[in-house]
Amino acid sequence: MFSEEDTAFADEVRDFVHSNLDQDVRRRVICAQPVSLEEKRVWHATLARQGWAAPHWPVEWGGTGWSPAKNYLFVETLAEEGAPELSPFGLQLLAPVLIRYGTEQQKRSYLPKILSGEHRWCQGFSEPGAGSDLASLKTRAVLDGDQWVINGQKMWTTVAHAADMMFCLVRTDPDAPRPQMGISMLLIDMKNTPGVDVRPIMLLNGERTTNEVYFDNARVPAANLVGEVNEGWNYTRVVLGNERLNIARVGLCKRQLRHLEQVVGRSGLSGEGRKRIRRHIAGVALDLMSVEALSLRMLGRYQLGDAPGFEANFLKLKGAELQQRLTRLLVEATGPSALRLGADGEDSNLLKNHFDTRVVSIYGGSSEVQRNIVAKGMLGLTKPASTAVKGARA
Amino acid sequence: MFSEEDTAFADEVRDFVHSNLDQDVRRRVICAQPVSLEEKRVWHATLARQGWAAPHWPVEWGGTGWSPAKNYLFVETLAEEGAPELSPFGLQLLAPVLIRYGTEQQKRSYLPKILSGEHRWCQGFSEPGAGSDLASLKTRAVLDGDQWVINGQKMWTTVAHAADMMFCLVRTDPDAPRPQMGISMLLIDMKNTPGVDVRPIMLLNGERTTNEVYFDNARVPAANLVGEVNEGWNYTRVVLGNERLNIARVGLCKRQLRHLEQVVGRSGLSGEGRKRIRRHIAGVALDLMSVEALSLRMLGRYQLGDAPGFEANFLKLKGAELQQRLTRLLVEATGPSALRLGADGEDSNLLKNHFDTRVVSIYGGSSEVQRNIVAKGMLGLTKPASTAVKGARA
Amino acid sequence: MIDTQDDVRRMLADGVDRLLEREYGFEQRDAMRKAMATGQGLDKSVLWPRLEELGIFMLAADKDAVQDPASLGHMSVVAEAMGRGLAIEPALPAMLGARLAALAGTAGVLADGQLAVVAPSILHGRESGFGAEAMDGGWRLSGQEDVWLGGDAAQILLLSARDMQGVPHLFAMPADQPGVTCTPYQLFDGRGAANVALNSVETNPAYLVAQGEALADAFERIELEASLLNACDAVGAMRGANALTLEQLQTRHQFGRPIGAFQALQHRMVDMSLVLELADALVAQAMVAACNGPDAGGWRLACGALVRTALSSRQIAEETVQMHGGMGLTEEYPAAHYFARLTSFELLYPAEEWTERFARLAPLDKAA
Amino acid sequence: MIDTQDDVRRMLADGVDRLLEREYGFEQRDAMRKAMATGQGLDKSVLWPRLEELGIFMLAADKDAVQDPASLGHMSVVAEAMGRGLAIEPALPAMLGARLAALAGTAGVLADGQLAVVAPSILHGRESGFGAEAMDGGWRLSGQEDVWLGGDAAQILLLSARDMQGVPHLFAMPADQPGVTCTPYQLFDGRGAANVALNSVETNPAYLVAQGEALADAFERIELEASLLNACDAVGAMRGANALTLEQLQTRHQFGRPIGAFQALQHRMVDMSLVLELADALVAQAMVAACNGPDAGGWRLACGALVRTALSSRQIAEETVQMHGGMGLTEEYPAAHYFARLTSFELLYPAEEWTERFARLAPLDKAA
Repeated sequence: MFSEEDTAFADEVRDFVHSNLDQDVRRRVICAQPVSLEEKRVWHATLARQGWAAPHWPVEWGGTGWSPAKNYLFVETLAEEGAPELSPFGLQLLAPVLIRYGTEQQKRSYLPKILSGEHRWCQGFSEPGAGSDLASLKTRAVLDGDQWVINGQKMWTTVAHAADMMFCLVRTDPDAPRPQMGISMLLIDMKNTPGVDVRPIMLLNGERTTNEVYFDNARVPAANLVGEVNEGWNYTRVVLGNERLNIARVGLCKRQLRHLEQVVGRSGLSGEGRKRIRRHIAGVALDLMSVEALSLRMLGRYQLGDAPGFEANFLKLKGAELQQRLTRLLVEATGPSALRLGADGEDSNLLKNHFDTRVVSIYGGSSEVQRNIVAKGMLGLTKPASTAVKGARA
Repeated sequence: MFSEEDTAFADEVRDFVHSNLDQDVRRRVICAQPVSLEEKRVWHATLARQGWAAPHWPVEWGGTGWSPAKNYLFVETLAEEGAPELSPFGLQLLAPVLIRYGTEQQKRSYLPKILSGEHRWCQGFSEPGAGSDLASLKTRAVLDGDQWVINGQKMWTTVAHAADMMFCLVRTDPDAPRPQMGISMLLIDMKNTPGVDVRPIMLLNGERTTNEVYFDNARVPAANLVGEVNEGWNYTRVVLGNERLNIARVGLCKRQLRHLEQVVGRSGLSGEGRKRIRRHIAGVALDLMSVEALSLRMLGRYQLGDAPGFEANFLKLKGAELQQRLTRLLVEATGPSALRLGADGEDSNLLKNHFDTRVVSIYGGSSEVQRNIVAKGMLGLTKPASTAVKGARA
Repeated sequence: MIDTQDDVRRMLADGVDRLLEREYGFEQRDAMRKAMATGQGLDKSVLWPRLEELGIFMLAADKDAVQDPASLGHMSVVAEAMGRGLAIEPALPAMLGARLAALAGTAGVLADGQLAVVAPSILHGRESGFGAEAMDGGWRLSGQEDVWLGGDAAQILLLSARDMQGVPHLFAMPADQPGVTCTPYQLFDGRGAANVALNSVETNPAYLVAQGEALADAFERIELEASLLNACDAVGAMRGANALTLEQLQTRHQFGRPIGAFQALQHRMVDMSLVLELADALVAQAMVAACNGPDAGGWRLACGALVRTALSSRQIAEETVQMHGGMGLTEEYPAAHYFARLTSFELLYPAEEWTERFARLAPLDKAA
Repeated sequence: MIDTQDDVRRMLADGVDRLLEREYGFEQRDAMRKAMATGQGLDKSVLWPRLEELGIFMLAADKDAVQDPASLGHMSVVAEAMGRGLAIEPALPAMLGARLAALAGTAGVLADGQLAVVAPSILHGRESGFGAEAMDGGWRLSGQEDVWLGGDAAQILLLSARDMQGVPHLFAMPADQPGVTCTPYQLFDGRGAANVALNSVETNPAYLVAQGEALADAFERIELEASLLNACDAVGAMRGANALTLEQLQTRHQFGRPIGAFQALQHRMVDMSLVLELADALVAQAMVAACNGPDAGGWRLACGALVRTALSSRQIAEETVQMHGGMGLTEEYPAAHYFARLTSFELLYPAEEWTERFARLAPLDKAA
């Protein structure tokens, strides 16, 4: 799968993390302790200086021109070694849309600041009645002269409270024959637009990571429309289809697995309890192998020119399950003191971290939505030729 | 739950089985080896002589007048001790319908022969296009003078090839506004009716236990209609609602569990393999406890006058799962020789028996149908008052 | 819940339910959880006196109560309501403390309304973390045990320590005794707990409640009862979580229909209901058996009840959050709170550990 | 299947598929299964010569083939097709027999087209059930091993026996040698097998294939390869079962719609497809690694491939029958046959046993 050059490169990435990432930040990432937005910004700048902030972008905008295999290894190695994740909204989700559909002016204005980390972006997609069912979104935008006037409400807007900008789906034609039509994508300045109100949604973990955003006659320049009016739904597909190659988060799981093994290795567990947890760890490790095998197969086919198919949905589903099993096992291995809430010591907050991981089967297309998509493809849209033997009654 | 009299009675039933059931038949029931129809008839006659063939019937027709608790204990104790199961079609399924809706003539003609075991009945419900969806059945019956003329096909007709009689659902009004209406129940003499053709359906286990039955202008007397014409669907509910108290088959599971424990106890399994199987056995034993607890709760409520609710569906679902886990564990405990097909020795045919047990989540309302029924009741027909605490957004 | 015609129990159930559902809504109770999170400790001025009025101590501690098989059932009603209501007050630890004192034959050692909390080693049948050294007119105690549920608010610590000869002693130690370090904290589910360390604490002889091997009976009984009462709390929480999820399926719309119209979710909801009913029925049966004390049959049923409740709790906790989507993670909606409460239970009473314990209770070889 | 541009492999795949799908349909192949059930033994006049023509022995036995990493991949193509096609002919045992002779450096010991079957103890890495005693000009062998897959049709038995000094010897014993009792029978999945007992069998010295500790390498390698090839058979059967079930969902109607319109069944079908793809991808990866021989990395991947394939097989076997309803139990429809085939695999390679084996390969303590 990987050439010698590829694996040498992975070692280079590994060394880079060890040499350039603050050791305490790295420790906290590994133990799932909080890392501040500022600390993440420092790491973003470090990567940007190396030219590694957005390797998958076109070279002209600051990308690296690496092969898919190198891109894959880069992302998984960073995660495996405990690098904080950079916010995906600008780098991974918006940028490919801008590069493909944005005006020259938009590209020149936004891409460099995304690359450097100067601008933090958030994504205004979900609404109270439109989570998994995005097409039913209701936030309206009406063109008034050279401005769009926005009214409505977004929900589950991650880190909106700390964002400079939002890329936002709005309904621009309420009379479109199908709900997917009549949606446009607008760019909104979150710091300087009157009528934008960001209110926290507090999670049980006690953290404010997500928000409701209210628009009350908020006005943005007409030039902030991305691409064509009423074509936003198509751009959404580009957003949601992005970065599928690393969707299972194999590197993250490997890091969690290694951490778990170390915790159990150091723990006072003995006898049946130790055997039991080791059985479970072995089970997750084996399952992770199969997820990695499928990821590599998808990567291999991608390099031959095949777009990711159902594998991407499978890997999203199964990757979420693995992450949840791993955080759960860490709780089990730790015992009752994992129930403790508080910031002092590695043991505490483990249950909170496990709880946080429940979100991975909800966001970015819930596990239910993933199954619906595959079922639709398997049962309806495509009609696969049966390769099974057939009986007399078939 | 049970009085001292009840438990003394259970002991009496236990003794009766040990004293009156052929020991080799009992051994074969316990090891899930074949028991012939003739051997079952002998046991039926033995129970009938004792007055125990149909304890749940009204006393005037040969029932015992026992309390629900005694009836429950009787059925579970027979199963637990390895008594062959009597065919349910006449005793359990048809008889309650006949007693409630049949003519005096029908009762006097059929019930005594069901009680004695002289007549063997089969049930003509399912059709090729109407398995779980009974209401869509197509077999037609038209009244021609004083005879019903039947055309069509039944399927999955258990033991039709050895049956004297069939109770059969037929469509008598094809224009009824709803498919459930326009269905009637007819009694059909399987030995002496021209135009009835019974063809085997062979299962992979190599046994002919079920059949297709074709009707080609088969004629039965008008007097063989049960109850009113076009009211057959209502009688079906009586049939399907029967014997819900023993639906989880706790006694059977206890017997299987004890057999499994003995097999493992005698086996050469050691070390991790033995520990592993013991963990699984403990898991099934614990689960069986909860199924028994729910069965007893349903029995207790029934004695207070409550009809079985969702508990019956839950117990059907969970009872099927337990039976399947138990036959499966027997295979696992035995190892590769369980794969062997053949009649010599306890080891052989174990995989076949496990395969046979797959049917318990398919027949009598598949597990999918059970879940549909409960879901409909929980989500739609009844609107349960919420007893949960409610949040601001609820 | 236990099928019962028992009027006391029904009145008690009505009383606790009314208290937790009508008089103090979820928002009010949750405000207390948040207040505790800011380090203020448990506010015992609001719900606590009302729980005392309902007689929660008397249920457990009264000498007659211990003899009365019904008393365990009465406590179970309170435990189940606390779980369903997501109340963070240490009613269950309080009842268990009073109960243990009564079981040890010395209920009077506790003053009225004193919150005595039992050491986790006693509640979980483990070896004590404390040792006792006899000294002039008393004992000197040292050791540590972690995660005392309700320990943050405890006035008395009921703990066991063996002396140099290995004889167990039960002490009722004031939490503010010099040398006692009681580190309070909050659990993820909002309830309070503490770690307790004793550093050469010199005890007043009056703190000795009882001693000798006879304590083993009381300890085994409180272990059995505590585990089943915790299971009742979980059964209550499962009932609350299922009702909440059912309501979500009925009222939340997606793709133009209530999400309960989707069969995959329907079937999962049915399974949630199924596993709750199994747990509820078996916990009730085990509770009735436990009234006869901790004999082999009682422990068998208790193993079944704990394993089933742990497995059901995990399934219901995870499905409740998943079927609520993002809303299932928020602080202001009960779904996540149920997740936390149920996960606490099943981590404190791990299904696999209790399955192994059951396997040891009933060795196969006997059956052969 | 292994991603490949390898022309030989593709032609082989096309050849076996054409043979099993077009030239000999399910009904014809099943007639052979039924014939065997009547005690006639395996009919080697029909499919067998065609499989030989395809070169199944050469793939495995040719000396060059053993050196050629591609040969294992070629065998995997045949194994997968046999599983998908539910063929009962012992192609896999035959390939493994030829392969072991080649691995032991003595491929020539087998005559062309002779069906040599390897003892289960060798294939499963267990201690041999046979012992050898040196005698004038040969050995005297005794012992027993049960469930030799393909043993019913074997002409040669490849078995290992230690002599009195504990040195392992590999013998190629004619199945009809006096003193050899070969009890043939059919498995539930239709394939043939045998139990083999040796009662003081006096062997010709020519039957000794090889001896000494060097055999350990060949044995470990054949164990690894046999397990992965059996997994390929299961992957083929899973692919067949999934395609059949998908077709059932698309074509069978209930309540006025194709049953595939029901979301609960849809989601379960998706999960069946998911677990197949995981198994397929990992088996392929493990197969590539196995070409380098049985090193630690190869065994790690093999453990993963076997565990995943066993778990996936069980899920797909059970779901295939359940979603077919009554039809899933009948003899004339392939669903039940897939159930049997897949269950055989996962009972021969139990997921839990291989998980434990993996845990021993990679002790935690090293990671600490």
